[in-house]
Amino acid sequence: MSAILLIVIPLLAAFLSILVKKYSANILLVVSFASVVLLNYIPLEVITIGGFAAPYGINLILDQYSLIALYAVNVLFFLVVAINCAKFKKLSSILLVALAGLNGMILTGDLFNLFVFMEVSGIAAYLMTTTNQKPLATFNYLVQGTVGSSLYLLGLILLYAMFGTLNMQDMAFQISSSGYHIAVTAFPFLLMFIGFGVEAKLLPFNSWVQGILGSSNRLTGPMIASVYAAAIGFVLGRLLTELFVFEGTLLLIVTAILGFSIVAGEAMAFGAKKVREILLFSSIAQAALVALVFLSGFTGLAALLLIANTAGKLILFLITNTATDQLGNDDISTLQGLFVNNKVVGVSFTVAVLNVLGLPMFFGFVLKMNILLEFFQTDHLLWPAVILIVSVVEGIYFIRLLLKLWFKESDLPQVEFEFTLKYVVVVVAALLILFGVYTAPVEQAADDLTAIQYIEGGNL
Amino acid sequence: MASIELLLIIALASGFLAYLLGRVNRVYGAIVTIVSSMFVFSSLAYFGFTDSLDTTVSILPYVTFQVTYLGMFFAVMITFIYAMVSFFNPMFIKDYKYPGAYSMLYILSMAGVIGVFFTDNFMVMFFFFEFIVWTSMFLIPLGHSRKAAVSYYAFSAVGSFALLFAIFMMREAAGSFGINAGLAAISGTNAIVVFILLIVSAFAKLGAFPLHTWLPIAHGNAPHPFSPVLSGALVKLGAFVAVMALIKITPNSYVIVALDLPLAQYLVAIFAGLSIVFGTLMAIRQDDAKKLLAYSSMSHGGYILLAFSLGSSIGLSGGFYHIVTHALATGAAFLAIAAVGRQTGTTKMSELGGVIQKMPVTYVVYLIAIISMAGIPPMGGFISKWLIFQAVIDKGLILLAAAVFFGSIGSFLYVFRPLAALFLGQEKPQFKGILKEAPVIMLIPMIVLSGMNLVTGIFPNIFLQFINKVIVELGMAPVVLGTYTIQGTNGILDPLQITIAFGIGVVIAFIIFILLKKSKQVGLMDTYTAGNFIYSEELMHYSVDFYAPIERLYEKHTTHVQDMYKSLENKVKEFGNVVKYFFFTNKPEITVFWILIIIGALLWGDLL
Amino acid sequence: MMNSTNNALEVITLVESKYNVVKTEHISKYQVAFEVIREDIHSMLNFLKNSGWKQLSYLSAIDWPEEDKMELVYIVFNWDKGVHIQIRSKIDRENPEMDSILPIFPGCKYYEREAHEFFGIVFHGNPDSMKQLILEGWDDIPPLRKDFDPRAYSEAHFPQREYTETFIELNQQESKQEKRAARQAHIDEVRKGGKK
Amino acid sequence: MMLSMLYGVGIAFFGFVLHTSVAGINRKISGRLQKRYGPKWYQEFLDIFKLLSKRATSHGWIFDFGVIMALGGIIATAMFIPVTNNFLAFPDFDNFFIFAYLIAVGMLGMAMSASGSGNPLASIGVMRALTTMLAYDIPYMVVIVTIIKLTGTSSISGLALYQQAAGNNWFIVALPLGAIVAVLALMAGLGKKPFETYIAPAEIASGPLVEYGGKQLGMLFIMMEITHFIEVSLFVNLFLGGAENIFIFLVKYFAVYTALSLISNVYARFKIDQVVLFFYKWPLLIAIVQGFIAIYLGWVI
Amino acid sequence: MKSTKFSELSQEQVDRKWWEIGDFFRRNSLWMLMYCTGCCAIELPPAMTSAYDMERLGMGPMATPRQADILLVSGYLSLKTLRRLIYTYEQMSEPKYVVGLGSCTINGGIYHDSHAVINQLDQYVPVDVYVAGCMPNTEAVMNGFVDLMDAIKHKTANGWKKYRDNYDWYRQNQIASLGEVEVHDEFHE
Repeated sequence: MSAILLIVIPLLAAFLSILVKKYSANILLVVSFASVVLLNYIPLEVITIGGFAAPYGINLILDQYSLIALYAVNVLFFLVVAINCAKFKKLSSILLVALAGLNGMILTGDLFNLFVFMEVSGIAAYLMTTTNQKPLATFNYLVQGTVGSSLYLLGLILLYAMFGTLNMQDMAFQISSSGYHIAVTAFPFLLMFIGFGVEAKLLPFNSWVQGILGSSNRLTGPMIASVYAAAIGFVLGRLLTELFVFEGTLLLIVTAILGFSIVAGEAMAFGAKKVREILLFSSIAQAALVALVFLSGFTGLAALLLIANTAGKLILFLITNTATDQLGNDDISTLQGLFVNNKVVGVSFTVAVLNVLGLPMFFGFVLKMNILLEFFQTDHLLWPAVILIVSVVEGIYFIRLLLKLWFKESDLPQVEFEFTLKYVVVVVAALLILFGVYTAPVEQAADDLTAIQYIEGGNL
Repeated sequence: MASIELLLIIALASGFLAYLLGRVNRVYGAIVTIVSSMFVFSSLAYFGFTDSLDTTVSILPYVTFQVTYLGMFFAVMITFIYAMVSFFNPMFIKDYKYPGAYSMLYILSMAGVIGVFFTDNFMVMFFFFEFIVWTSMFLIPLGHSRKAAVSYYAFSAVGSFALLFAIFMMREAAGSFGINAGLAAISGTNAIVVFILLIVSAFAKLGAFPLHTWLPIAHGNAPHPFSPVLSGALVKLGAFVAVMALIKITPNSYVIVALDLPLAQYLVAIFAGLSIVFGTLMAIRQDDAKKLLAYSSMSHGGYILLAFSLGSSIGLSGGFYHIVTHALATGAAFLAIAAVGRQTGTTKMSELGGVIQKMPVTYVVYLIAIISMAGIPPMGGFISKWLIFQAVIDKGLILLAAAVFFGSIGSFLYVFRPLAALFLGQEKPQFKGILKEAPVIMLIPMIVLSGMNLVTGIFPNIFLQFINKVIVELGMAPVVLGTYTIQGTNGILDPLQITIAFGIGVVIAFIIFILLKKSKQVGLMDTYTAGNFIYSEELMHYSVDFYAPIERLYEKHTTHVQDMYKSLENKVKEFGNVVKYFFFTNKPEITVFWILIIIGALLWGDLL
Repeated sequence: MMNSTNNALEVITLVESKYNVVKTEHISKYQVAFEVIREDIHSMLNFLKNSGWKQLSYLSAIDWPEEDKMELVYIVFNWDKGVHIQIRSKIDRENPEMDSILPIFPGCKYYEREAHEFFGIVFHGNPDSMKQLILEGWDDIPPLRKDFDPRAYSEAHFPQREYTETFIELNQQESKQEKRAARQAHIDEVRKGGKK
Repeated sequence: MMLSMLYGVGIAFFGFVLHTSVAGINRKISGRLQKRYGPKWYQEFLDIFKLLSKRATSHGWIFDFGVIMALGGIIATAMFIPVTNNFLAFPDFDNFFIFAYLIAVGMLGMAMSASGSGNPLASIGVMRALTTMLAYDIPYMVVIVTIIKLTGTSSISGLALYQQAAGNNWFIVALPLGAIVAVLALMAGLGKKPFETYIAPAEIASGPLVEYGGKQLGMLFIMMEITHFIEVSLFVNLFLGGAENIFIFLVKYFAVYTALSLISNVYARFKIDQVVLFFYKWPLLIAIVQGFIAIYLGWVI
Repeated sequence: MKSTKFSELSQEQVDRKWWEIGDFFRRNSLWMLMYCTGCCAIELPPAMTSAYDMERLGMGPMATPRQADILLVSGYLSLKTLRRLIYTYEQMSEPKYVVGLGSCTINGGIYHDSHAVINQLDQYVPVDVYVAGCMPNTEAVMNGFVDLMDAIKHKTANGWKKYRDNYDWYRQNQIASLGEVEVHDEFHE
């Protein structure tokens, strides 16, 4: 068993599904489930492809970190697909390509290879978003995604010119041992960061988000906001901890971007009138928060926070988009009273929201406390203050939303939630509560990820 | 021996049990709340006062317990209010949209109370603190208004997060989350910051000026039985935080020599005084009886804060005793109003009148409650206010004394208004014949609370002796108590004597009354009307704009604080819109433009 | 106010030029009276209101049993010129009816009610005009009609004190007796409603 | 205990007799000032006993109960009054705050009973009375706080003894600004002319008392006489150094009450918001200035 | 001589004694509700102020019928006023007295033939003292009050008892003249 299967199987299945269109949905379902199962049997190792050793050949790194990332992405992917495969049969092969791309992004240890996988998954995403029936938004996404990739590539070219390597660890080693002034690498790093920023929804580079998520359907909403966000987040986390060296003005700029992203995201969500807008703006803030935590070096917590957020977002977008599909629009006034007759779904939604807010009894609370604790222990008093202040704003609009959805006297919206969806959201919500109460494994995992982050060969 | 952990688990479990039974029949769930809260209260009180609470933890992770007199004081009092109010639940449960959830959240929030007050760990305390916030937050919208829950959450969140920040700062100083260690370890500039944060938290929870706007909205719109819990019990969490800040932390601030009071404490006292005055003025002009009581809670919260901020043991005991008496009085008053609200369907004074004709017991309960609330002997409120006056005068704080007396006299005004407009006066025709006294199950807690109001007024030493233990625990000298007397700084008080004198006075008056000729009974409508024949009750009932002459003097200045928060909210929205305008367009070139700007910033800063 | 005599004269010329005035009476320099036909009243009041007579000072009636007419009197006042204008119009006595001037002067509401109560005039268009205002529970013909006999009413309704001895001594002078008899005869005549 | 209670009842009765006589004499004095003959000096007794002898009307149990509570509360308050240094029922327990708040029981009883009559004019009267109380009590209390802070005791007899021990340095002299405020507040408390908005017979038909007649009114009159006794004797004790013997007390009492009556004779009535504005403008300012200079600067004459 | 002087008094006698004591207080403290219906009211200011000083007799004006002892009807009574007067009279607490000023209350005076003014007050409420004159001068008014005091002393001021005992008769008269006594009017509904 090798990690490469995670990339190869979906790719092959994608071709297969083009050939047997009739069973494409089944193939998709089976493959996505298989890759989750497969993860249990793959040993942690570094795989060299094509027989060339690390700095020269391409290698895939499967360490603790990427394993967790793969679990998160594959499970989320499977859940989204399981709910949607019947309806979006035509997209099966694209989804399989996307899965291959996402797995590849997480696994690869080569910066150029990363670019390739990013493009693969990006193209899959562009194709997926055509189902939103908003061509202009898709076009925007396409243009911006391409600009982002180009910037990444540009930065990479500069680095390659300087250090002559494309391998992540090798590059990092070269940079630390070369003795170059920090300013030299700052420019390419910034380019790469911006390139990733486009995909990771960091603030000034993410104008596509409103168009894509604001009109997303049941597939694209959870897929972009949850699965893609998880994958990109993990990759960005790896880059931030492993490769990028941010100091001086660059650090200032990056933290300013992230801080601004957090504050502005919450402020925009505060003023939003549509449910999906609220969710997408809050996910902008959360993405920036995750990046900030990665940047501060609390890798384990950041990874868990990413999982918690994306799991929460999965529930929120699934429920919202199902309701929106059936009701026609997503104004709060249209959706008001949604949960009066759908209590199970409502409770799950509530749990997801309270989890995002970080209220006790939920997974988010544990993570939030630990993150704040870490910040305090490293004497960063500004960030906890910012996080807590925006939490108040976040709380206000989410609670307002929740109450609207729970309370209405008459003229209730009629929405049918099918069994699979209910099952999925309940399970995820139950997990969020479970890890909120039973905190030992969470903290253990966070410690593990921070301490023994990479397996031998992957570690520097 | 009773394990606190066991109690906590029983409370949590009975919460879920209440939900399940509530699914079967909503009344069963409500009955579970009675049984559970009575059980928790009685075991806490019994084992607590016999010093046999067990703090060992065997099941729950991370949770550790300690028993302090301070925590026990709060926990017993708050669970008592919970237990009393729970008797109202079966009668109201049918009105709620989500009855099972109501019963569950009611018990869960009570379980949170146990957790907050018996832990020795800040993190656990904060956990339960927030736990109470979100459980109670979902209880409020079961009443009238959804917005109420939002503003409740917003201010609670401000309070909680300020507390959290302070907790982390103390943890940094002490190296652990231990409450005692943390409070002891903090010093220097950090102490000032922590002090401010804790005070902000206390103000937000107590609803003190200027963090009070949630209070009338939440109390006024919560379900009728939950308003007394909010006002009598949960608001007192703020007092708990205030004790930590004002007594246990001594920030190194400038001491005002003339007042013999540190500046920090004095500033808190000033804000407390503002709360008293503002709460009083606002309570005077409310039409909804529940909102009126909510503003009175704000005013009384000011008393409590003021008493704590004076830093003398008599002030401290006054503050603690005021917590007790106000909880009992406001609980009874809210319950009485809740009973009226249930029987008539409204709590607006302009729509009610003459309720006493059909609900005399409720009236008497309310009367006793307001006598206590206004600080008139022989009820508990007098004793606590007397202690606070002693402390204020002892420091010679003229301005604060003016505020305190303003609140005290002003409370006559606002508590009298429901009495006159709602209970007394003409019986409204729409309630004639259909209005009945509240059911017995609702009268039980009201009568018990009234009895407690009397006991706190006649035999305060029972309570003050326990409060003395709390004060000693906090490191202050106890208040000198006789068998029946209380020794203040400038006088002695003998509540029993006053009560006996009052009794004798009433007996004399009664004898005079009974000896004289019997009066002729006439109806309420047979009153002096300057000779006009008036048949409609509305015209003969004075209840709208009751204090119009005095309201006129300040009515233009009542919304400044709300306006401030409203404009803050608008600022946030505007900021969001500005960001949206600049970054979220349908034009990708804008994004490219921003990228260039950022790169330019980098190049301009470092490389060029 | 400088030349208010002229004002009054101006009013006379103004009104006479526009309306068919039956009779004009220049009472004083501040008072003018016009007698018009009842169909003109509304338009005339409207016209006067627009010309500055904004205040309806009074509205009442006079009973003329001899002529078998009921005379309505409207008094309007101009605050700028200081001139009162009376507008009089005679209507049928047996069945007195008039259209309300409520749309022109809303303040006429109570005057019309009073006129209805005391003279029995029906004002069409005033919704309250039939309600009682001053006389509570009146059960006789309207009391200010001249054929109403107040003494008879008083004797019928209110018990009179009966004196066992006479306290009043009337003046028995001849001349006064005659005058008294004449006055009594006139009174009796009027009370009979002018019908001999 | 029971003995001092009886003693206290005696003081209340003494207060009733004393004030009723003094008020009657003052009516006579007012009459003479207005070039009238004036009523008999015992006219007030006649009025009260006449009322007690009449057959009253009652508007329900709360109407009667409120009256009993009012009279009972006031009798209880009067029991604590120290008349002279030796003529007092509860030495050491005559705390100022007992008077300030126990007197409110009586007020509350009366207000409750008045509102229970169902007459809106009564509620309006109560509203005006409470508003006036809110106006005059704050400056008065500030002055009292100053005195208590200076002397360190809040016992009324203790305060009187303090002034006597200081060589009859009465607070009316020692704290002249505070004394002005106290006089104004006392006038408002007694319902004397510029501040008697809540009675206002021509406007609201004597306000809270509108529905009373017969024995209830008689009992309220007794209550009012005792209330006035309490307020005036508090002033005597607080500002005029109390009394060593009963004769001095009578002189001081009579002087204070007569002076106030004479002042009130030449005034018309304020509107209710004028009362509030008046008291929150000058008396409150003066009281705070007095407190400030007396406590923090120590300027006591 | 037996020493059981007190026990000999029957309950009735005791009541009478108490009543006499009460009468002493009542006649020395007469509070008036002034129903200033007509022109005779102009005689009251001199009666109250320094010229005649009513207060020396213990008399004074009161604001409401509940507190008053005397209902002072000063002048003519229109039908409309009479209804209010009866209502007010019934609100007064017993014992209560009525004093009628001027000839209008006696026989209608100059309004004897008016359709709107009643002629004889004592047909509707019992009058204890009449003061004749149109209008009576102030001495006569004062004298009327002194007469009332005498009447109270001699237990002849029993109008309120008469009203109670002959209520039906009074009521009948009231209805005969007024139709309905307690009318509805649109301004107080």
